[in-house]
Amino acid sequence: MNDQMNPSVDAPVVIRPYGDTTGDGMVQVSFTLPLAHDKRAEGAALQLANKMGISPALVVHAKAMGPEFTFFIVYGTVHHLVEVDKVVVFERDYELLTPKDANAAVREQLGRPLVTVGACIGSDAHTVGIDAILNIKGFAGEKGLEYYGEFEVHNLGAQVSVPELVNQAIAFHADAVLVSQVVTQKDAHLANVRELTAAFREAYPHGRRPLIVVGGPRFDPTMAAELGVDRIFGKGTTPGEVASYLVHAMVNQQRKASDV
Amino acid sequence: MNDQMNPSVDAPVVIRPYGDTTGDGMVQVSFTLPLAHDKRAEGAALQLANKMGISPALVVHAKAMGPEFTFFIVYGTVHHLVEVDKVVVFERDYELLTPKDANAAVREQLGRPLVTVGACIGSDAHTVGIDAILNIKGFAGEKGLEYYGEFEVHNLGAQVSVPELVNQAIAFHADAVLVSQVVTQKDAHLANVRELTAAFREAYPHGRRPLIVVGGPRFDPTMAAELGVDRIFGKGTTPGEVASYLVHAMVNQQRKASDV
Amino acid sequence: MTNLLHLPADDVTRARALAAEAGAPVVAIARAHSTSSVERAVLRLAGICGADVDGTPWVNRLVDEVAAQVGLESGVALPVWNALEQSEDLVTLAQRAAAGRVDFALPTGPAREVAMANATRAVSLGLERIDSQRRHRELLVASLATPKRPWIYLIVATGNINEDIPQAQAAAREGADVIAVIRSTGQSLLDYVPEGATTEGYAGTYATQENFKLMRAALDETSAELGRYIRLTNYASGLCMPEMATLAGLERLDMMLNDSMYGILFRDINPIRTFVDQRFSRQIHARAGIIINTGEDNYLTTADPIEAAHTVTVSQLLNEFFAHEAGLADWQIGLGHAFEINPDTPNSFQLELAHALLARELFPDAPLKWMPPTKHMTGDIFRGYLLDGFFNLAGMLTGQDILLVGMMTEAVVTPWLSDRDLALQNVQYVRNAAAGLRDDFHPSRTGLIAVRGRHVLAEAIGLLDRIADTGLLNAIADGTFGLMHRPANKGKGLAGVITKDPYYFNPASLLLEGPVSA
Amino acid sequence: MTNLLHLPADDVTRARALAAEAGAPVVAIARAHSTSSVERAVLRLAGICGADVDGTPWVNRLVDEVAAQVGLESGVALPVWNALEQSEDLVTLAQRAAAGRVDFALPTGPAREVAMANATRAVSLGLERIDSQRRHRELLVASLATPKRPWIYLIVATGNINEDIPQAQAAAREGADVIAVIRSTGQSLLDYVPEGATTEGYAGTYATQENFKLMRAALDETSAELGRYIRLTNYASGLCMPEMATLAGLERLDMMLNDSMYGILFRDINPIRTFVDQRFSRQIHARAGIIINTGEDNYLTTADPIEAAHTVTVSQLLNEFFAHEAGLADWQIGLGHAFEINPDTPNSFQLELAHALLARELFPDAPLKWMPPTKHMTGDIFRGYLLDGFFNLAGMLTGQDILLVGMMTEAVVTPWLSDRDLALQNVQYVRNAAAGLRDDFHPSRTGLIAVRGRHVLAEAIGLLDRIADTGLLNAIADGTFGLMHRPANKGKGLAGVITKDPYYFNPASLLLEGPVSA
Ligand code: B12
Ligand code: B12
Ligand SMILES: Cc1ncc(COP(=O)(O)O)c(C=O)c1O
Ligand SMILES: Cc1ncc(COP(=O)(O)O)c(C=O)c1O
Repeated sequence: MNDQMNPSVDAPVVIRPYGDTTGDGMVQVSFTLPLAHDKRAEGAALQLANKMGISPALVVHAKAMGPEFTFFIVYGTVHHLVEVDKVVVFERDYELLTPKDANAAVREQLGRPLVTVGACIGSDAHTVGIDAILNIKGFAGEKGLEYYGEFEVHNLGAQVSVPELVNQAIAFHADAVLVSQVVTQKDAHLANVRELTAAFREAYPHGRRPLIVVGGPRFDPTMAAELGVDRIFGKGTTPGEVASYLVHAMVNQQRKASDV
Repeated sequence: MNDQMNPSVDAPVVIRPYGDTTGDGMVQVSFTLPLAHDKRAEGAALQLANKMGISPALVVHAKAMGPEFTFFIVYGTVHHLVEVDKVVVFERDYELLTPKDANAAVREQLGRPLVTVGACIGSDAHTVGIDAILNIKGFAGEKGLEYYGEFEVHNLGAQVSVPELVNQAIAFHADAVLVSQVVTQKDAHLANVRELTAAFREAYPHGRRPLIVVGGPRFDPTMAAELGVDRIFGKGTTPGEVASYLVHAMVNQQRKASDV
Repeated sequence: MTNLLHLPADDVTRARALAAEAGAPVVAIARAHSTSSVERAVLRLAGICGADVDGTPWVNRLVDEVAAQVGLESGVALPVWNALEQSEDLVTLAQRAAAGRVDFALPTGPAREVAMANATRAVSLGLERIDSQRRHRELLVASLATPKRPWIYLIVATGNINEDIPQAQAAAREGADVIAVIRSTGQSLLDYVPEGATTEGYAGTYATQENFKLMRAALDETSAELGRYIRLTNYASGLCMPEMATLAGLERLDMMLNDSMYGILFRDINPIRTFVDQRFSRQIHARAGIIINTGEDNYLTTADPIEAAHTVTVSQLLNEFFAHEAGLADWQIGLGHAFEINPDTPNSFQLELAHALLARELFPDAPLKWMPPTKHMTGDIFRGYLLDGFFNLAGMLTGQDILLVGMMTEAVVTPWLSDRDLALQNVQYVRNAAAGLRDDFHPSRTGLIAVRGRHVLAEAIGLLDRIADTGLLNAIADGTFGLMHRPANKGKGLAGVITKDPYYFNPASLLLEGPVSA
Repeated sequence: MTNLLHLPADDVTRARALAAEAGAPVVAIARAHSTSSVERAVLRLAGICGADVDGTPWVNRLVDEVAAQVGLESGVALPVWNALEQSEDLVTLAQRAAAGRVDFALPTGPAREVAMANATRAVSLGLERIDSQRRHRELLVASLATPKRPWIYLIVATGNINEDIPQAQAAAREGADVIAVIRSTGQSLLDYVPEGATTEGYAGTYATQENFKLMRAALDETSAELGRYIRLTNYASGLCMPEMATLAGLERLDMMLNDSMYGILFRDINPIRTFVDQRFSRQIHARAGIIINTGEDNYLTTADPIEAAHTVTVSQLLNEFFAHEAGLADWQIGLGHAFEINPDTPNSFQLELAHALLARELFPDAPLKWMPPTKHMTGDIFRGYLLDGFFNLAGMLTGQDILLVGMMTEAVVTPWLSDRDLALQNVQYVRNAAAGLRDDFHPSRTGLIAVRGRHVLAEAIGLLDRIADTGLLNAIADGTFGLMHRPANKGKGLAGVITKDPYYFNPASLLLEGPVSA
């Protein structure tokens, strides 16, 4: 089921950036080049802007940062067309439920509480995000999963090692494991998630592992399959979305062994 | 003669933008798309970033501006390489002279004052730039051309029409006409300069017209030939550069009739 | 009224007295003259409009023809209403005149009386329309929420009225209280007002009656939508100042740029022409309930904002004097000043505060217009955004009334949609975060700020003294303001200056000089 | 000392007395215990270094072996110096011990005396090196220009010491007075200090003795080049706090993050372990002339900066008490606080000023560390740049001493080279433009700022009262700080906590508890 975010039929399909006039294609760019600040460096900045499809490009600011680097701000017209009809949107494929409806679904169809185990893994100690989803306090005016009577929530906190998380998931008979990753320098979050899925693959019999849901502000939700998780949530996720997804995945949809 | 701005021989020839590590290729971009803010618009922003060669690209900020526009800030890695050896730099092809040497050159070789007529043409009333070059007060610590004893300076000020400028140039027996253009919206500066050169072509016998020098913060110095002027000065020009150029063009270099 | 700078009351009184002394002779000159644009404004009040195939307005054709035949020393009204045939309208007359089919004459005796009566009746209709627009504004303002001070003033400048309108509406939705449609470069030197809706302009949109009307209608819609009256402003200054003022009154613009000396200094318009035009245009604005904005900020784009700070004060005092003389009430006198000190100057922010406070304390009832940094904005948009934030803060700390919102791209482009949006967020952050900080800001009497404020006032008094002595026109000729030398017998539009003869008749002036409802 | 908030003197006295009352029992506990990391620090002072092929430091191998054989209740020094063979060094002993070729025993009688004397001599050498580093710093500081306050504090965090060094040098050239090398995530939970120069780290660079040394040498070069002493800082906090402090002293770091409760609250380290470790590490810092930085800013990233403002004050008072007790002088106590109020809160800037002033007035001689907005930074880098400007302004207006420079990309990436450069320009604009504005800032006694300041102090007193009553350890267990619940019998590193027996001997502690040169 697609949600309401499809473009209306009469919206233009090919658009360009807008500075102050329709179709002017204006953009702003900034970057640093490892060059001393001189005319050649400004030329290099223009070359890069041109390669990015900006022409004419105007270096409006260039500042030496020590003898080996120069910072540039460039304005100009980009010639690429944005093809709105070709935009791939990761559509929500489940219904948004109120806490009441989510609880009812779990009660009626699962017949027992839905067990979730949450953590920040690896060296990541940013708990605010996972707390926002799990703790009763919640996020953006929505209560967290602890508020849902039919959800059993175990929030293990920060810097939980993957083996420990696996043990706890087994101990609590987790239906779903929720993992947060905020530090992304050198793609630490991707490496950690790969380690996570490998460990769960090893620890559980084929097709029996809990749902694995990861989240954090720099994740790309379309990468779930690639990372071997069931679902990825990005920045601004609300607890209701997560609860609704869990209900959808656990209750409404029979999980196929071949999926996991 | 080339100036000292050539790259040193051992500098790397292919470079990439620098965020916090050599070769990381990081850039920042911002633009507006004429779309309502939703997931599709964010996807469209990513599509544009990808077309600009940025991948992975991250929409770090998206803000609705009314129901029809969204502003985006995107960070990411650009994959283009900057080929430093292919950068075209507009090299200064004349020697920088002190006022004393410039005066001496004019006195000895021209034997009379070098006559300059300056103006902002068309509807442009931004006189600060041309004043910076011509008035004694000068710019960036350098005195303007009025300070040079052997230069005769006529600064006609703002909003001078092209026909009037031609008349004054003839009346003063101008060696050089200096024109400033600051307003560039809809390329007004280019249109005005074309009108200027056409008028001088008509008014003077072939090969006898004064030097035409234009300047302003948004000009591209490499466009002189295209616009039919002798030289273009961009942002940050100092009076000494202009004086030196004029001496070079008028005195040292015999102007060839075929050039004009 | 506060006195945070500890200004000596005597100094304040003396400064005002000197401004009056310097301004009085100029008022006398303004009374003794008219201009072609004043005469055109009279006919516009009487309803003339439209243009010939070349775009020259009929009002220009008509006035030029009258001038050519009988001169304008007695005003245009007598020959025109004398020549009007039974129930003929002004446009038809202009067309006939343009075709060389009208002989103008100065009527005398009963014919003169009839022409005067008819002209007065016709012009009254225009003034009535202006009055009714004023009442309409008052009604709207009363029925809608009053925006808190400072009013947020934003510019649009696409050159195309059809792009301007949605951008202006968007700006209003995002918080703008005042929309200024920037005028195409060079329009101030056109000796006519272009006609119709326009879609081509350079770095601004032509000011035309039709554009005024379209934008005002659009903003009325948006005002209703937002429950907040959005003001519209444009430029009176230039060779057509009286006509611009008239059109603004007729189309219910709310504010107009109208400085007593801007045209002289920055557009090289003849000084006498300017003083005559500004007086008439201000009488119209007074009648129309329009707030004027003066242009002291412009001085600081060419002169040094520290050295020339007192010239701003002097100009404000003169602008105030001329404004009062023309019938404007304090609440209509939007004196200008600007945040233009080089940000690298030590204590630059404190100096800005001193200057801004000086204006505030000298003119407690004037809706001061606070202009953002422009000269020292560079392509570094981040630094620009920060500087604009400090400009906003200075505005809050010193209680400015109209805040022209600074754009981070000032040195780059005419503002983009997103620049305006970001700029508004900047204002909103500062306004909200430092809402009451003004109450905790008490410059110490002997501190940098207060000392500087008193010093600038003293310098202003010194200069006014000199001007009162040598005469304002001579001072202007000498380069006192904005470093420009403008002698009284030079400059553009001099040909349109008219020395009134004893028979001069101008129904509009007669009606306007009467008691004004405030 | 000013009293801009009109704080009642009695309140200030009472707050300090309550902090002492709450802290005293914890000091008693700290005196009664040691930890494995304290014991390792003792050996590090005596010169042990290096690691085995797996990267486990020899000091860990040695202490672990001693603990396994005879326990650590009497300290590591006695069994170690007892086991040392003639002119054998500690590394060789550790290698032998690791190979299972040493039998440790607790010496008694004369053997004990000899071991004690040898241990004391060995440890003294380390303290002498720390002393000489301190003198070296004092010399450099005296011979180079003193940077004005606030000191500009910038972070580098590439993960690679070889990239860090040029970035740090560039930052110094552009105005940084203090360089902090951010530590790789998770290092605080390592129960050992990694060895050698490192080039791989996540969002930070490992803190190692070699990295300390390399960076300090590079900055010494840059200091000479700039004629200004560039301070270097790193993190003590974590399971290795005593060792980190020791290495910092040996390698002449100038400041260290060292909070009395950070590890407990934010890294779930056992409370007793933390209190013992922080006491020893602070004794080292006191001796080394190192300025500590406390971590109150962290509370505000999870708790609400308005509701929890008083917990910051309480923590500052406790940190001050523990610091004094450990021998730190006021000039060494860099108490932390932060600009973290939601910028959409009405009057947020005034509330920030109130909180910042409260810290300033309560701790007039402490080098306060003022932390920039992080929590409410978003991907809107323009808004972020503005917010950082107001943070800088608040720092100037309230006289903060160490200004951690905020980055516009806070919510996006670890800082880029250009972010740092732009951030410095931001600081420099504010510092220059508003240099003396502080003198004109006088919150009125009954205004929002002063009232708020007094209110937060009163709340802090209320909380301290409760803590003094129930005990600090219980308060920590109850979630009083940063909303974290940390019982005294839980948390990481508990296994390394040692109850001293009557024979406990620690030459370092004995030397450090002596009179300290201030
Ligand atoms: C608060 C904070 C801290 C606090 C953390 C306190 C705590 N208990 O969490 C403290 C001060 C301890 C801290 C420390 C560090 N931090 Co920090 N921190 C931040 C900060 C300011 C805010 C993060 C935050 O709380 N966001 C609010 C929450 C609600 O948003 P969120 O995490 O995105 O979560 C939402 C979604 O992503 C999603 N979500 C998140 N997780 C999950 C999980 C699931 C299952 C689901 C369904 C959804 C979901 O739902 C949430 C609600 O919508 C950011 C900067 C910023 N302004 O973003 C830096 C930031 C994240 N920190 C950073 C760094 C580097 C560190 C350190 C590693 C620095 C160091 N070397 O010392 C340390 C060490 C921490 C560690 N070991 O991990 C970097 C990360 C850079 C990167 N991209 O790699 C940032 C971006 C700052 C910066 N520019 O350098 N930090
Ligand atoms: C000062 C100023 C004004 C003053 C001008 C005062 C005066 N007497 O010059 C006033 C207030 C009158 C003004 C008015 C307007 N301005 Co204006 N103004 C500026 C401002 C703030 C600074 C320009 C300046 O003085 N720069 C300093 C000088 C020294 O630099 P420069 O001009 O680049 O000159 C140097 C070089 O370029 C070179 N050079 C320049 N000319 C020449 C000529 C020769 C022969 C040579 C060799 C070299 C040379 O040498 C100089 C020294 O290095 C800029 C914004 C900014 N911060 O840049 C806007 C700006 C230029 N203005 C702008 C606009 C649109 C206007 C208006 C048209 C707005 C309107 N519609 O009303 C009006 C009308 C003016 C008109 N008819 O032209 C826009 C132009 C947008 C664009 N790119 O098209 C700008 C960029 C602001 C903006 N973002 O909207 N303005
Ligand atoms: C008072 C006043 N009038 C008019 C203008 C603009 O007029 P012009 O159309 O001449 O550029 C300005 C410039 O800002 C001004 O300050
Ligand atoms: C006092 C203190 N110590 C240490 C740290 C960082 O330590 P860790 O390595 O645990 O992230 C911080 C965080 O800013 C801190 O405030």
